[in-house]
Amino acid sequence: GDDEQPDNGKPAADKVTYLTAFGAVGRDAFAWVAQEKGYFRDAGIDVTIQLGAATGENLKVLAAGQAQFANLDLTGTWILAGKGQYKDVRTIAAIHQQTLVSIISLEGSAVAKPKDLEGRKLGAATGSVNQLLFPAYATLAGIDQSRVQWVNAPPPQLPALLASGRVDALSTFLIGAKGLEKAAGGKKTIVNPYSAYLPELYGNGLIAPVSITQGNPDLARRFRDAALKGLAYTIEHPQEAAEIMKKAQPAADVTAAVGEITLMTPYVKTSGVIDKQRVAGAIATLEKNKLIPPGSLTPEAVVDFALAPTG
Amino acid sequence: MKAVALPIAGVLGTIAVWWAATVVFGIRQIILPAPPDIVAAFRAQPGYLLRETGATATETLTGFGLAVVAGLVVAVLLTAWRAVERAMLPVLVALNSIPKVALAPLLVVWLGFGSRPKVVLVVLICVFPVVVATMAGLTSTPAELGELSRSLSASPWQTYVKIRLPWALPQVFTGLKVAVTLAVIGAVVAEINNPGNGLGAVIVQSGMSLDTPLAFAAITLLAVLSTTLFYLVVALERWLVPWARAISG
Amino acid sequence: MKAVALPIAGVLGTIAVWWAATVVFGIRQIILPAPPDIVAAFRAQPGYLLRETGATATETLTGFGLAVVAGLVVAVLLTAWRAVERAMLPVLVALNSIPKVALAPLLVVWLGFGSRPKVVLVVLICVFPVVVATMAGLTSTPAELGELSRSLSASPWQTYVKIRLPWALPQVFTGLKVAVTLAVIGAVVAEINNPGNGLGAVIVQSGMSLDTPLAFAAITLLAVLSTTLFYLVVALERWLVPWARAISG
Amino acid sequence: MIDLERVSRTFTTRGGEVAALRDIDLEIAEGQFVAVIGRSGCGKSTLLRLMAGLLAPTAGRVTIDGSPVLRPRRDVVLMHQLPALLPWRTVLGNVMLPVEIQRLPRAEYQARAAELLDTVGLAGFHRRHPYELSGGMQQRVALCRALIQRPRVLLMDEPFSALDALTREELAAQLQEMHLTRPATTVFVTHSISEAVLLADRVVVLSARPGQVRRVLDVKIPRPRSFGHNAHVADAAACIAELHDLLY
Amino acid sequence: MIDLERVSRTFTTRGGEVAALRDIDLEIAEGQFVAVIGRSGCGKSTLLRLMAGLLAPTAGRVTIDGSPVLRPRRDVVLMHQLPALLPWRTVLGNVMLPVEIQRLPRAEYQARAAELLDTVGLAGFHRRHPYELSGGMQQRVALCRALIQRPRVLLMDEPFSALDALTREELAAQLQEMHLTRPATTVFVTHSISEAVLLADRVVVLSARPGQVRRVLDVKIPRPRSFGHNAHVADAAACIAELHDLLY
Ligand SMILES: Nc1ncnc2c1ncn2[C@@H]1O[C@H](COP(=O)(O)OP(=O)(O)OP(=O)(O)O)[C@@H](O)[C@H]1O
Ligand SMILES: Nc1ncnc2c1ncn2[C@@H]1O[C@H](COP(=O)(O)OP(=O)(O)OP(=O)(O)O)[C@@H](O)[C@H]1O
Ligand SMILES: Cc1ncc(C[n+]2csc(CCO)c2C)c(N)n1
Ligand SMILES: [Mg+2]
Ligand SMILES: [Mg+2]
Repeated sequence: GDDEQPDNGKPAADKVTYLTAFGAVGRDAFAWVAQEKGYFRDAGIDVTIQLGAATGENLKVLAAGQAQFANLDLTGTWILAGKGQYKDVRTIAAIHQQTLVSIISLEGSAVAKPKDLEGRKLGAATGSVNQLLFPAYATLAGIDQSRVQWVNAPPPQLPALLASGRVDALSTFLIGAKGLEKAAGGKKTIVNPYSAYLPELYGNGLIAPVSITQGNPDLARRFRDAALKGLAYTIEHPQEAAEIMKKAQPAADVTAAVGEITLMTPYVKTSGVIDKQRVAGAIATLEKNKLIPPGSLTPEAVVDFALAPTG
Repeated sequence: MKAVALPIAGVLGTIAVWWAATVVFGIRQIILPAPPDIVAAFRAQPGYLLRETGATATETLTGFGLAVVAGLVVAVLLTAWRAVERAMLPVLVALNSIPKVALAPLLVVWLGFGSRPKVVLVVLICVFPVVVATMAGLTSTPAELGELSRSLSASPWQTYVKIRLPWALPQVFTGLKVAVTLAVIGAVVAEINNPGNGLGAVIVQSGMSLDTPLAFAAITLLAVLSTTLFYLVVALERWLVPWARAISG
Repeated sequence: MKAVALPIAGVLGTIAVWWAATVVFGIRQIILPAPPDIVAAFRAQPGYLLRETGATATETLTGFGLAVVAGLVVAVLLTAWRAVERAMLPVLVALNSIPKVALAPLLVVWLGFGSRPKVVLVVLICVFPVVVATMAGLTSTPAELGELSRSLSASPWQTYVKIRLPWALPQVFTGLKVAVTLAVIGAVVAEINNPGNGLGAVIVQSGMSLDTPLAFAAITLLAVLSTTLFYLVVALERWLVPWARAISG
Repeated sequence: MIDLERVSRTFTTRGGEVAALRDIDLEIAEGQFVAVIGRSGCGKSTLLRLMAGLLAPTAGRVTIDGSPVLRPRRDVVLMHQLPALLPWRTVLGNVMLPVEIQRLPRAEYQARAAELLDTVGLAGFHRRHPYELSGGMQQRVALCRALIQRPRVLLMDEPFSALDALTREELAAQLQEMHLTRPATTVFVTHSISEAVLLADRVVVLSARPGQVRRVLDVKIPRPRSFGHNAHVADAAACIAELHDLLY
Repeated sequence: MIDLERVSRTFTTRGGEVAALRDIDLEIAEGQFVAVIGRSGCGKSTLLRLMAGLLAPTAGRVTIDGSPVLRPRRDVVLMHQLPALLPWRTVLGNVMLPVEIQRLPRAEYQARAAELLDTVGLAGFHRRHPYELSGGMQQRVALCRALIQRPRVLLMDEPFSALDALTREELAAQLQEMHLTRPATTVFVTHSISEAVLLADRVVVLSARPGQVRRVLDVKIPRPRSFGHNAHVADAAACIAELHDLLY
């Protein structure tokens, strides 16, 4: 009612909660930039940023209505939708045009190229897309996957495992490479992205529950545009973006964040564009590799093309 | 009869309330599955789940056993010399306060991926209650029994073995009851951090694939495991310290 | 003098060993930072770290306070009626055995992002030792005091307030000492799962940004917080139950 | 008033059965002072516990004023064989416990408690704690606690066992005086034959385990009585001799 | 053998100071049987604790065989005023405790323990636990435990307080017999004047708190003595009367 109307006559801002993809690291800096630069405020949205965890946990939070928007790994989200676990979300923009999942090892170690993984220990987040996609990747890259020893660990721990030599390589997001180099005491990393063989798959993207995309598409549109504005600014000013995030989250590391932003830049289109043809291709890839049952998904079931930037 | 009927009634009542809640509030399966979903998840792969339960149980029991021995020894040392207590108890408290969740990754880095870091984590998480409770028991010897043992010129060892430790037993068991449930949790935390096997790994995997009923099946098995171990400790207590009940009222 | 000197010696000794280990084995900072690295991490942003310590302390104390009240009430109910104990203790043990790490995400789903899920997790993690220890204390009333209270026709309430609870106090404090350190851990586990603020958030985020010294600074602050709370409980015990020391030897 | 009809009590333990009391028949009139004597372990404490409603008979029944004793009654006070003091309460606080539990007027009874403590020789120890007292001092505190509420029925289990002869006599005299001014029905277990003869209207002699009533002796000496120094030395000596013979 | 030189003991507590014993001078020869009597709270238990090395004097010194008593000695046994039995041990196990602690030959002492228990009337209770016994039975177990090792010095704090007159006399007679066949230096606290006169070579009378030696009376009646039924009734009566007067 009238109480909620501010004095200047503008309607009261929409209050929403937004979840980052993975705590407060470089790939998520744009949200704080959009916040700090007032893009959300200008769009009439009052955003509370919460730090997200794994894809599954974030989806649960969305399902429970405790958050309205999230930055999530699209491949992982679509696999879960295809398996019928949770379908009531739609992608409204892509942050990474390709999956950033990669095999990362240290220079001078036994693993220089993907084929070297045979007989070696490969660390990854349990049940993450990194593991799910590996068979497809291995087949295409000519690796005998039966000879690869998986080591399961939570994502935040992976760098320490590689740095301490407990594993020979990691399957993780390539944008973590700078942090890894720091952890490994300055050793260079060797990065082999899955996208070399699986170019159709997307990386992170903005998603929202259908209750928002269909019930309040205007809010979704305003949020999307403000967030993408933040993304554009971040790609142009990595240092400042990292510092803005550090101000809000003092435990964040500026150097590592700048490294991540720089590394992900080639994969980012600041328009957030999602191409229907490519989505269909991604779904086909997932089907072909038996990650989802055939015919379980259509592009429309995972992306709201009325909201997603298409050109 | 009653000894079995009442606990069963309690458990069934709890399950009924939970089931009713999922139905009445229309809670979605991925957030809180209803009991039948969980049963279905279990029946889909019973062999696998029981195998993982076995793995968790083994780690739990090994770690718990070590923690009991270590806890008793530490408590005896701390109560035997007041100076040792003064100097070391704060260190123990400080070490204990390191959240095990934060420590688990380091253990993997230090000790590798086998069951060793897991057993170590179990010990770390459940040794403290044993120490605190045993210390409390050892310092509660009634004055006249303390005088008895001193006046018999019992050696420190004899004082502990024949008087202070037996007297402390009921309180030691308080510590063991708390510790045994923590031991299970310790094993799970360790498995979550290196989810190769065990019910902790099942929880992580099912979290990733949003298979909440499977996670709850694992949690239910944990509850069963933990309750079983708790009542084994209770049975051991009844058997070892029948006199404690006899002298209280 | 000695009361302060010995614990300080203990803590300093431990730090010295650790420091020496990092130097002698040339341990890398990312794996185990040396004490000076941690001091540097703290001095880089003391205001921030102290603010987060305050947040964790607030959650811990609120949750601990609620757990103490709840634990005492539950223990009284369970010991007052044997049937209640039979029916509800297994449920309690089973609920307690649900690993809190697995529960934390659900709490966020149910209760949102504020401090509520955190306080709830603290209560859940630390209520059990209070219940078990208080139950043990309440059932250890010496037979002659039990007879005294019955022969005076004391009401159940009076029996508890005037005889059984005071007698149980030393054992209740055993539970509180274990619970207070668990409370801190509970707060951290909750913060790790929803790393908005608190030292748990610092640990998660510094883990992600590979700033191990910062993580250790947070862990050190946790150890300090936990030790302080532990000794506050000890001081309270000394003040409330001086007689316990007097009647034991 | 207190009525025991063919009361037996057996304890069943892992080690087997112990018959503590067998076929006790006893009637105690209102205001009567009954002493119970018998060998150690013959069931005296068990007898008091049965009357106090702390223990149920395995056979027979115990009634007070005609109604069966199924649980402790407010008008019956038992002074236990052990002091059973609360270590966290002061001496005065321990004596005041029954007053608090039965919600009697505090101020009035506080004065009475202080007076009682002074009478038993504990002036100056009101604010001490039990663990600072000698065994006999603790027993006297327990005595004051039993006497504070002026109960209708007073069951006392060896109340003077830890006291020296002089204190014993003083307190026995005090007890007799109280009984004369305000007679409570009293059952008094003692190992002192002369004490029994001094205090009791009737002395119940129990046989060794299982305790059975061997004899009930009426003490006809007029009150107030005192140890030895009165006109009834001979009567008292006769009673004592008879009890002695019964016990030996 | 036991020597107290101007021994005082004061207890300092939150409530202030209590002088329990003041300037005690006492010499006890090897093999002597000394009884201590005095009012409740006058410091008798404190005196035994000082001799047992459980408590240090606040002034003066306690020596045994010329060397100061700084801690408990293996050849000195204290029987505490409370039974102090271990609830998890059987009656026999409790009696065997000192044997185990002092690593004496088990089999031999097991027989002696059983014999002692039978002597004090606990045949048939060897395998029971303390909480299944009456107060007096517990005290007799504690007595057996004190006697099992045949110590050089035996300190007994009201060992018969919970016993009936008959059992008391029987046990006193037993104790006298043991003392005659194998005299241990004995300090025996009691509230029974006649018991003191029956058993002791010397009776120490303590004044009320703070305990001071009021008088040491030599009992010159030849042994073996018995209650009343011998040629020395008059001597005994004289002693008793004198002690009575000293106490009252
Ligand atoms: N631990 C203690 N703390 C404070 N005061 C004490 C302590 N032990 C004894 N006292 C005091 O010392 C005095 C003597 O006590 P003690 O136990 O030696 O008396 P006692 O002669 O053995 O008495 P009783 O015949 O009643 O056993 C008492 O006044 C008692 O209050
Ligand atoms: N809780 C019990 N469990 C088993 N046996 C018991 C129990 N209480 C008493 N008894 C047995 O009952 C008998 C009588 O005990 P009670 O305490 O009534 O004796 P008493 O006459 O008071 O002896 P005392 O003069 O030594 O105090 C004893 O043989 C004792 O062993
Ligand atoms: C350092 C690092 N950062 C991010 C990820 C990726 N990640 C974290 S959680 C999650 C959920 C997968 O469904 C994914 C993909 C990683 N593995 N390692
Ligand atoms: Mg008795
Ligand atoms: Mg004494």
